[in-house]
Amino acid sequence: MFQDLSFSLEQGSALVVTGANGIGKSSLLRTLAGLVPLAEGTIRLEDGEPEKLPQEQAHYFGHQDAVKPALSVLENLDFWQSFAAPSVHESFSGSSLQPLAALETLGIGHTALLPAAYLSAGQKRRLSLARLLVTPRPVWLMDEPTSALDKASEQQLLGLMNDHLAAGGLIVTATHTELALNTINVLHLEAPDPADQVPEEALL
Amino acid sequence: MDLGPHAGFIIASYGLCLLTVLALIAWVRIDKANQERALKELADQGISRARPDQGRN
Amino acid sequence: MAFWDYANPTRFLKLVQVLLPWLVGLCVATFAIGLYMAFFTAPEDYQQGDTIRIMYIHVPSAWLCMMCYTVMSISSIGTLVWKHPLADVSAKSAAPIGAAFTFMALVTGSLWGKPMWGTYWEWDARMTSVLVLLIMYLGLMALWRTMDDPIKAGKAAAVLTLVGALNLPIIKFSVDWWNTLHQPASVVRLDGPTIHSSQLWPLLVMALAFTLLFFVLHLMAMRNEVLRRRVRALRMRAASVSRPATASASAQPAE
Amino acid sequence: MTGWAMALFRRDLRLSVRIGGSAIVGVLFFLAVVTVFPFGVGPDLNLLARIGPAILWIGALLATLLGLDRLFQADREDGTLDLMLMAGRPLELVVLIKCLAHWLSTGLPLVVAAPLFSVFLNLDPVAMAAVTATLLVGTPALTLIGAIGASLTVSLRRGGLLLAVLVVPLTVPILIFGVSSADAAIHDPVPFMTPFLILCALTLIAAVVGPIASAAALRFAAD
Repeated sequence: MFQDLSFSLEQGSALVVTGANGIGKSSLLRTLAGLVPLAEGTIRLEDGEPEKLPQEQAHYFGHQDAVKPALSVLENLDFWQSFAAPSVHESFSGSSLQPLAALETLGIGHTALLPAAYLSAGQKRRLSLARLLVTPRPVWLMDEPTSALDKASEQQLLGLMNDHLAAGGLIVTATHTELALNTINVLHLEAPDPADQVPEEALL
Repeated sequence: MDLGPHAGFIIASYGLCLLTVLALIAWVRIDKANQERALKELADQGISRARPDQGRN
Repeated sequence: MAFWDYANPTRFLKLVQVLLPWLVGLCVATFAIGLYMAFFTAPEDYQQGDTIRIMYIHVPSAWLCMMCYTVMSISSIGTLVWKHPLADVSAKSAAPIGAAFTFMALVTGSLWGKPMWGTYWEWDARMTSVLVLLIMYLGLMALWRTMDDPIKAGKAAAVLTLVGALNLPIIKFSVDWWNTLHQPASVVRLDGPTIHSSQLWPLLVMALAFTLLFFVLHLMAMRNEVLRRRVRALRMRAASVSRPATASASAQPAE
Repeated sequence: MTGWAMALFRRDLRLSVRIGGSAIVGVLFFLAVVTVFPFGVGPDLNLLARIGPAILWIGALLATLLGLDRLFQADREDGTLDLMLMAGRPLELVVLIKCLAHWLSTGLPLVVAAPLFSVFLNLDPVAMAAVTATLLVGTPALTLIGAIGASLTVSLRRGGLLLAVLVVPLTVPILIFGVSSADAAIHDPVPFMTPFLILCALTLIAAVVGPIASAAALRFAAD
């Protein structure tokens, strides 16, 4: 999928991946999340917990919310808190809120006992985001994090992301909109010249 | 009272019918309690049919 | 017209409130009389002995499971033709009751059959079609449970109920025909012996008691269903209230 | 250590109880299969009693297989599966726990319903007990082997039929020993325990092979 792609990211900084539609921003994030196998190359998280794979120390916040409509909002979040293994080490002190507190922070505390089926798209998105706050993990992989959020929630999300960076976390995010993050590196993905684009079969 | 050689079958059928009816009654009552509790919880949050346009508080 | 006045859910709830205590009292009284007659005044059958007493619950529950399906079919027409919300509520809350009555008819029939025919179950036309009716009831209940949106679920279930209403007589006839191919009419049929008035009266009283029981349970279940939909609507409102809450939360950025 | 396992178990049980009552539908399907057989072979009670254990086993097999396609698919569709792969928990155990919860909510009701349905098939009490016992031991194996098929077809839109086609051959040994031990209990000369113990062994093997193969398939499916 990618050729000659290499980047490194320092603690407390964010990488914003930009590029045209279909260039493979989502694929890059999914590769980092370990959901797409690497053909060659490595992903390393230095200073992390050595016995764990990089993706087990990362949160993936993708297009899908992973919200079960039949469970209550709190049950959804409780499950992820118990199920996802936390990952902390000395240089990273991420937030580990209690589920209710996380819901309150995101402004959906009053829905805690309702079945998640009653949530609007934006509320489901925020419930999914609350997942990142209840289990501390140093790396956040966020694919279009601001989609389905209104302006106010977007501001709040930026606040949370900056907090995460300040606590020593890493963020890799694919986005179309400008994000006011504190420390930004930009990775711009570009398609090679059409002339260079030889179908793989032709090479065989 | 003597129910004859097949008393067991008679008692069993009446007993099972009674159980089924009791189960139905229990279902109806528990369901009612559940719905009323949910309505009450919602009313405590300030959401009720009477005041449709009032939000929280 | 009085019927249409009470078709409004809120008025309906009020009507239930008034009607229910009387119905419950009447139902209990009828059951007391019916059970007394069934056990103390009704004579033994000269052929079946005391097992005839099972008839006083078996036959009414069998009647009721048919009647319940009729109620559901009429309600389904109400759902599809007039799109009336209470019709759908009525059909949905009748299904579990119908299933329970069908279950009672099957169980008592089978417990009656064991001493009389020597087997709990016979693939006889009547029993088989009642078993199919039970499957229909349970299938309808599953359909209602599986679909989230009560309006959509109500329409789907109404279509299935009506198709089932057409299909059940066909099942009855075809099974009759299927069965007689293999088994000559040696089976003791319920409708075989002419019924004596000393047995007929307890049966009629019990049938009335069962009918009252059905209406009591149906009204209570319908009330629950109306409440359930109310809860659903209010919960949707409760969730959507959040908009202002978000704005206030973002005024003070998260720590 | 075990907290996450309980959380997953409880979540899966809750979901299966709340969504559409999969247990009810499974048992209903079982009942439908059992009811349809006499229409096919005729209402001859002696014949039904003879083939009754086989009918119950085939009914349970089909009911189990048809209920399995949602085992992972529902989680994949809403993105939960991706997060489960990243959760840092052993995937084999995750599969095993999901299977256990799935069996409790769909397999166990089949076992409980089996004695009731065997009345329709004119089984005597010994046969009834034997079939129930074999189903109790055998249906977990069906779920565990079916999980392999469920994870292989997880990315397909209409995986249900393919799942059944893939898994039925693998369940043949379980069917053979399940039915033969039930038959052995009915016709005295053959000992009941021999095929029954083999059935138990098959279930234990399935409890090892199923989760490992299924976890491997899930890892490949995630792309």
